[in-house]
Amino acid sequence: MFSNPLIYFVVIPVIMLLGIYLCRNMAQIRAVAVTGSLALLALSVWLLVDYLGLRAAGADAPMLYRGDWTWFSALNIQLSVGVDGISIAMLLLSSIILLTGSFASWKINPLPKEFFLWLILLSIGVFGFFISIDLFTMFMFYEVALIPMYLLIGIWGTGRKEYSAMKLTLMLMGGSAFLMLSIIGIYYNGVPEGVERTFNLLQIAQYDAIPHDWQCFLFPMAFVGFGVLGAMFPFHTWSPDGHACAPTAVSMLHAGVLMKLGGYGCFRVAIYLMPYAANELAWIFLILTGISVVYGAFSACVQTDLKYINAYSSVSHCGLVLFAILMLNTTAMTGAIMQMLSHGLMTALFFALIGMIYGRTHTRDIREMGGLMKIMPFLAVCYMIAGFASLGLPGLSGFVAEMTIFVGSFENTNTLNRVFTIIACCSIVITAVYILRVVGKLLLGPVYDKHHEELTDATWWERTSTVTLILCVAAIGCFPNFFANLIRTTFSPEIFKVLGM
Amino acid sequence: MEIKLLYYLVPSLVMFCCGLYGFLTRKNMIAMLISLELMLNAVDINFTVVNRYLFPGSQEGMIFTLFAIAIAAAETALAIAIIINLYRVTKKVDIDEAKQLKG
Amino acid sequence: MEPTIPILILCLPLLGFLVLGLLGPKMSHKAAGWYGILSMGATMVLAYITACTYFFSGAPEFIEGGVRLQHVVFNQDWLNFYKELTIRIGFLLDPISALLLVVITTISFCVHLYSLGYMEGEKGFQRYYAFLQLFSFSMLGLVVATNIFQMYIFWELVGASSYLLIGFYYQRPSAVSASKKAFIVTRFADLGFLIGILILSYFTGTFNFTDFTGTVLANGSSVNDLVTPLNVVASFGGATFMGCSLLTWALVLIFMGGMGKSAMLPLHIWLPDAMEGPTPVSALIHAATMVVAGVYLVARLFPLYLMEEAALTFITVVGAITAFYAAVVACTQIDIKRVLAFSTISQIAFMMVSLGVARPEIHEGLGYMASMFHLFTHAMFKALLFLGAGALIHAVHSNDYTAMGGLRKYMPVTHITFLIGCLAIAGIPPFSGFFSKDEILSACYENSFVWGAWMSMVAGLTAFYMFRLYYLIFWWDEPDYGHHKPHDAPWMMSLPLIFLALVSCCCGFLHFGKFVTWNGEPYDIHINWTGVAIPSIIIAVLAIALATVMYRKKNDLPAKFAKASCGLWTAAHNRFYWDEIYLFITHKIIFNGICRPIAWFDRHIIDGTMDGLAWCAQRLSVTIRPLQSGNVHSYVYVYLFGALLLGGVTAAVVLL
Amino acid sequence: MDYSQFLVMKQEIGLLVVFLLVFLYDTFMSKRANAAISGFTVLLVGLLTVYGFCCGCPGATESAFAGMYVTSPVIACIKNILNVGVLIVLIQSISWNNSETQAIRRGEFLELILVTLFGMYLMISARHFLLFIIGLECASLPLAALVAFEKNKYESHEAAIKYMLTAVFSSAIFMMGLSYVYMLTGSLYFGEIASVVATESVSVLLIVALAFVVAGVGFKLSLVPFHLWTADVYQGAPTSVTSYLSVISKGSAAFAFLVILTQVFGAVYCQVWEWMLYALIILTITVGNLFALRQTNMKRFLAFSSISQAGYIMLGIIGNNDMGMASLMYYILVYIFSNLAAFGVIQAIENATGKLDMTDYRGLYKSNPHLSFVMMLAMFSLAGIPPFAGFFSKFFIFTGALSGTTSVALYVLVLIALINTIVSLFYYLLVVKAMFLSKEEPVVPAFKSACSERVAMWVTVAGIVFLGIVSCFYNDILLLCQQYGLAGALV
Repeated sequence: MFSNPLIYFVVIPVIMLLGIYLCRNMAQIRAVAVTGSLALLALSVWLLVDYLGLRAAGADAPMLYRGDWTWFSALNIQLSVGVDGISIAMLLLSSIILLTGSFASWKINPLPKEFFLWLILLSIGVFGFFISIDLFTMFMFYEVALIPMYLLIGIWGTGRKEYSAMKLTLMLMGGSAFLMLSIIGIYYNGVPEGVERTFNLLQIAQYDAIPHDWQCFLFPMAFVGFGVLGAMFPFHTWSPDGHACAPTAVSMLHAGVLMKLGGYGCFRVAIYLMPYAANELAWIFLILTGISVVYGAFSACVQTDLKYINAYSSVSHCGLVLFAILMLNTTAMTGAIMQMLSHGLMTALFFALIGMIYGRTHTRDIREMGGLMKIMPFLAVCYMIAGFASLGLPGLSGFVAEMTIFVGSFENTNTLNRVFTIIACCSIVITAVYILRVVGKLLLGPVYDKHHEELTDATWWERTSTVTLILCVAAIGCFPNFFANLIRTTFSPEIFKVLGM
Repeated sequence: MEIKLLYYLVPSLVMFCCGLYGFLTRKNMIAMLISLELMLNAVDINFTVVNRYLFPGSQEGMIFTLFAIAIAAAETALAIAIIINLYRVTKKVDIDEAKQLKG
Repeated sequence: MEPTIPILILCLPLLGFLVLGLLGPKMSHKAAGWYGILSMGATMVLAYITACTYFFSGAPEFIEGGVRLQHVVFNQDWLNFYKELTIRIGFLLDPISALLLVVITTISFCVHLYSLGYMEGEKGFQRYYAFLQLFSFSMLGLVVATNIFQMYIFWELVGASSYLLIGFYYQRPSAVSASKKAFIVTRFADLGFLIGILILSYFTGTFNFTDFTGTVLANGSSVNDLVTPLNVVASFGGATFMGCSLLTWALVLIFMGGMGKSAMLPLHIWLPDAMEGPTPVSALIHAATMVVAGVYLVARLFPLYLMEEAALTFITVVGAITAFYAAVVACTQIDIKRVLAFSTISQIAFMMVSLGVARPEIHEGLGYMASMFHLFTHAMFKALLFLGAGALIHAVHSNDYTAMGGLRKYMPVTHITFLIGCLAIAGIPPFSGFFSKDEILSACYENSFVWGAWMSMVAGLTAFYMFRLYYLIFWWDEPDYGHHKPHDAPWMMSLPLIFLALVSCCCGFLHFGKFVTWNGEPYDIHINWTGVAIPSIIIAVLAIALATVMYRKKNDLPAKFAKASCGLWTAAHNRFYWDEIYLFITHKIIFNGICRPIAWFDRHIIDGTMDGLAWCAQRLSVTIRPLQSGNVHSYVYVYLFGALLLGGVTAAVVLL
Repeated sequence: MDYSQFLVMKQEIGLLVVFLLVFLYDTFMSKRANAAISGFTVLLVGLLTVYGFCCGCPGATESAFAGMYVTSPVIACIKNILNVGVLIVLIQSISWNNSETQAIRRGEFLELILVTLFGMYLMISARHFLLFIIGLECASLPLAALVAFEKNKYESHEAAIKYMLTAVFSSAIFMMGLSYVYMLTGSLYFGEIASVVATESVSVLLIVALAFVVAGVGFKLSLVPFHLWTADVYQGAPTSVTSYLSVISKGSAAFAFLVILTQVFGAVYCQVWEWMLYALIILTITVGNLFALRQTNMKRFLAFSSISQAGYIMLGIIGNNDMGMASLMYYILVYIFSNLAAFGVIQAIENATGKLDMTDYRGLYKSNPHLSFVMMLAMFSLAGIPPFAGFFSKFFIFTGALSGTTSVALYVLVLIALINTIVSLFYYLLVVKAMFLSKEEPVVPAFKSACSERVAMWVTVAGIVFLGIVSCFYNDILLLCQQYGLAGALV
């Protein structure tokens, strides 16, 4: 079991948990957190390189590094792991954000030990989710990732944290209720007569045996289940409150990685396993996600709390992810995955910066700040770069992702899809409006509050955190083909066979 | 006149209902207990006559009745004990008094 | 051609941006400035080499049988979408890109040099140079784009660098809002551009310009199985939308992007405000280079536009209206940079009209050549005018002509060069503007008399407002300058002025038609003196004379004139209230009418539903609480009825 | 009569031996030694549990007394599960039972517990309604005495009388139903009733009788609307008794219910009782949850939570298959551990401070981090949050309910149950919120809980963590059920 490298994505965090449990002071906690996340990062980078090597050497299985270990033999539940390019991209994203999140929580107070314990538990869920290909295991890790949020927000958050934490948890659990039903449904209908039932994604996809009426019953549940986490309209309302109240690292991890679980799940479970229903019912969700995209952007235009702005912008961007997935073609899906990466990085950057600014000014209301460029130029420039990435400036990640999505979506000849593509395109303008509004109000202009003039610029750990993220954002933005190919080559053709592509 | 099964079943049902009625209307716990006895006895009659009339070959109903009587007796004893306990505390045997636990 | 030099052309400014951006704060002003100048100078030299090689080497890859070819120097895959649909970053060399390379690097170099004096001692000097380098990089990338998506990428980048430069004085609220406005308006236009690209690329399956325009390449074939404009039209298969063919829609939408960048009506509102940026920036971005990107875009896709008469007509109409509108507004502005800005809008509209009226069947597409010619000359003299204005502003520390007057005595160099610029733009021979504008007017007249007459009128207006400006600055009445008398700028500011003035004087004599035409075949320029040139000179002279009468000496004629114009003057002064209309639409309708209701809806309806569900559960919990009354009797009732109901209902359901 | 038949009842005999030893110890040992009776009993029950696992398990289905009594590996397994539960309850009760107020009736508590356990054994093993009734009464009458155990607390008596009256009423109804069943089928043997029922058409009287039987057993399980006694009794009874009531009594009743429904009414009437259960499950889960929303007394709160848990347990029955049965047993096992963990904390705090209100738990994390951690795990497990055992048991019970069905109605039922888990998560989180999120100064001061309580907590926490992740528990139970489960082997 331990010869499979993927297992270490769960093992390392578990060791980190133990390590932090034994820690006695802040320095040790930091050391453990940073070492552990560096190890995870190294592991994911190694995995990426090795994966590319294997692919280049001609490995053509849909997933590599496969490993199956029987767990509940009676139900044929297995601990199945395996990755393709998409999972690797997500693992890479998660480890980067965990690392930067650890840096961003350098001075977390109170109860630092508990904070990191929960944070790492959260990351176990995330990593486990991305390496699993067994529906049950996947779902279990998915829920493992959800619950620490409650305590992380409830204890270390700000504002109406108890309300927000509760709302977030309950709504996400509501989503997972639908999800659980659909997983059980898939389990019972996923294999042809006389074959042992399985939770294994690949096998179910291979059998492609779910009857059409069952697909139409289960697909909406799976999609809504994951869609809630992906902040799909109208199930997104946990996001603004939740993000606004969460502590920095949690916002980063949640918006950066956890919301990606939604998109990833929609793709991996809902569409991959139930392509027929995806084709039939895509239009419903297309409308919802299309609304999400524009609606989130418009909402963000009038918010005054930085985190609310960013939360609504996440609604818009994550809406775009789901939107693109529903287009059911390779280009748009590539775009969706890139958008997941891109949004993960830049929204983490945003939340990190907002946290840093809030830590200094003790307000997140843009009406009470101004001219921060003069006071904290480093943070301000980073914020601007994040803003540019968000509004889709070429050279940064947002652009390539959005363009891939738009081109891919437009490839779809359906009129409804086209119309919604154009509507979604409009978001680039609205995004520019709200980003520039914030930038103009917050960073530029005269200094609003004279007391702010004494504030200091970023410290070294904050710089490390932000610069890492910016480099990643720029790397995707400058060399998109590398990522696009990584993702695209992993769409095995049989996924889309049924969709007629 | 031949005495049919029904001539037993109907009175036993009536008896059961009387017990039920008593149980639902009386406030005095002892009276409620008596009503419960009525209900249990109605059940006993049922078992006995059904055994006698319909399945005379076996003794199941009869034996069941015997056990049921014993159980009823045990129940009564225990109930009386609890009622006495309650009476010690509240000096009443009124069931309406016993509704502090609610909500 | 070896790709080394082209790569360097793109990389030097990018490197400059990175170096100045990252290390700038550690550098001294001087070091940063000179680094920028040298970097740009080197780029300029390389660009000249490239352009000269293209035009004059006569290599078979550039010219064949007297026809200039499009040559792709390199084309690197950047992002593949599907099949052939790939964004590439490449370097396309053809007449217009070579021309623009020269223009951009020249002006950019001048501005770099000029800024050393103009921006002296400013806070953020290094940042300024970094942004200039970024802009130069983006603009160069834009003009050498081999495919429409590369163009879009750099299109966005120039937008961003323009945003950064306009907002250079970021502590000034007006600069911040101006930069925001510029970005958002152009972004809105880019939305159209993007959708246009989506439509076009979907049907044709390619982004490549060489595929769209189908200009025959070396050895007589096109890259992609002869995808010529005709094939493009064919690939659309006659698809229509709302009465127009989809190709028209695509082209008009793409042109919308051009309208945004080139500040055509109604998307022009950002350009006057953009004058909040430092003046050299205005000269570089908002006069010479970025704003002509729209013209360049249309010129790039010109063979495609030729396929759709409707799109060309649309361009002509928009251009004509804009030209007139901007000229009228320019007559009434106080801020000298705004006058120049409106003049720029008007002149770019000239180029647009010229493209719009160009037809290959009349005069071998004279309009196209004229447009490019005007682009070239205009870049030179408009940059000159802006830099001159910058020198003036530098001297009197104000943008308004009311603070100037009689400056000819104090600033002779500026005066002469400014005058040359004015003469050039007014279309007085032998200055360059005359030649290019004359070609445009000829093209208009050849298309239709209406366009010709209309544009002649605008040309007259141009002469009038430019000389109004000239007189108001250099003659009129001298205000009290205090004891700091204005004086000419230092050499690094004067040098570019003189250089550009010289170019403005001479470049009209260039045989432009030999270099740049729509199909690469040389075109022989011949001035139609009697038909077009003489009348237009007369119009210009008359307009100048009128300006002389009104503005040479201080008098109350202009005031009377304004009063007599029944509000026309006020309206023009307020730019015909376009800004107010936009303000109304954005704030009242979009912001208050859409965003706020949506935010409200989200907080109260969507969120309220979720909270409401929780509330309902709580209420329900309270409501059923009496069930647990504590009374044994009620428990037993519930029990009994529960059991009976369970039996009864099930029996009923099962048996019925 | 062949007295060797008694040897089939290995576990019952073991239990009786334990009971007698405790009884003798209680009667004949000196007063000083009497203090050790709790520990003695724990030791014996521990031995019994080990015995149950090692030797008590029959190799196959065995029956005695003309088929009135049946035992099989599955039955032995559920009895073992109950033994484990009782063991934990007893460990938890040691410090309470050793307190001064308990001095004169220490032994009685233990003896009554053991007797009720014996009754439950009979309920589970009975294949004849007479034996079943005896077991049922044996399991419920001593409980009334246990509920009334705290002699100087009024609530205890009120709870007892409520329990007593409703329980007797319920058994009257049950026996009434039974008498009709007897009238219609002529037998009280499960198997014979089943074979008669299978040949005849559906009759109204039998449906009503079935409803009465369901009501009678549903009372023990506290299914809505037969649940109203639950909260009052749980609140009034001593905490040890409450925890015993909530897990052991409920677990045994659930299994017995499964046996009756599937074995007696399995063939034809499964259509009938499945619809009855359908309604009862929805009602039970929803009403239990709605009531639990607003409770502040921890015991009352857990009472309603246990009502809704009973609804989930019923999902294992409605599927009417082996996997459902295995899931039900597994659910009971996990539920025993989770609920007892919660009760362990409640009891520890009650013993130390007498506080029982949820508001008293505010800031508990600051003063008693370990206690609040255990409580949190218990809440998460009850709410079904992975990686704790509750998640697995919920998942399997849903899987079991949907096993082998294509009925959308069942899917809808599971969906309703799933949506209800959100409500339940809400109130479980309320406890977590009080303990962890509250900024106020803790009401409960820091204290060191008794050694026995800590042992019990460790055991329950270990159960919560490992019962799910370690797959052998569920695997083995399912294997057992597939071998000796519903497919006829039970009768």
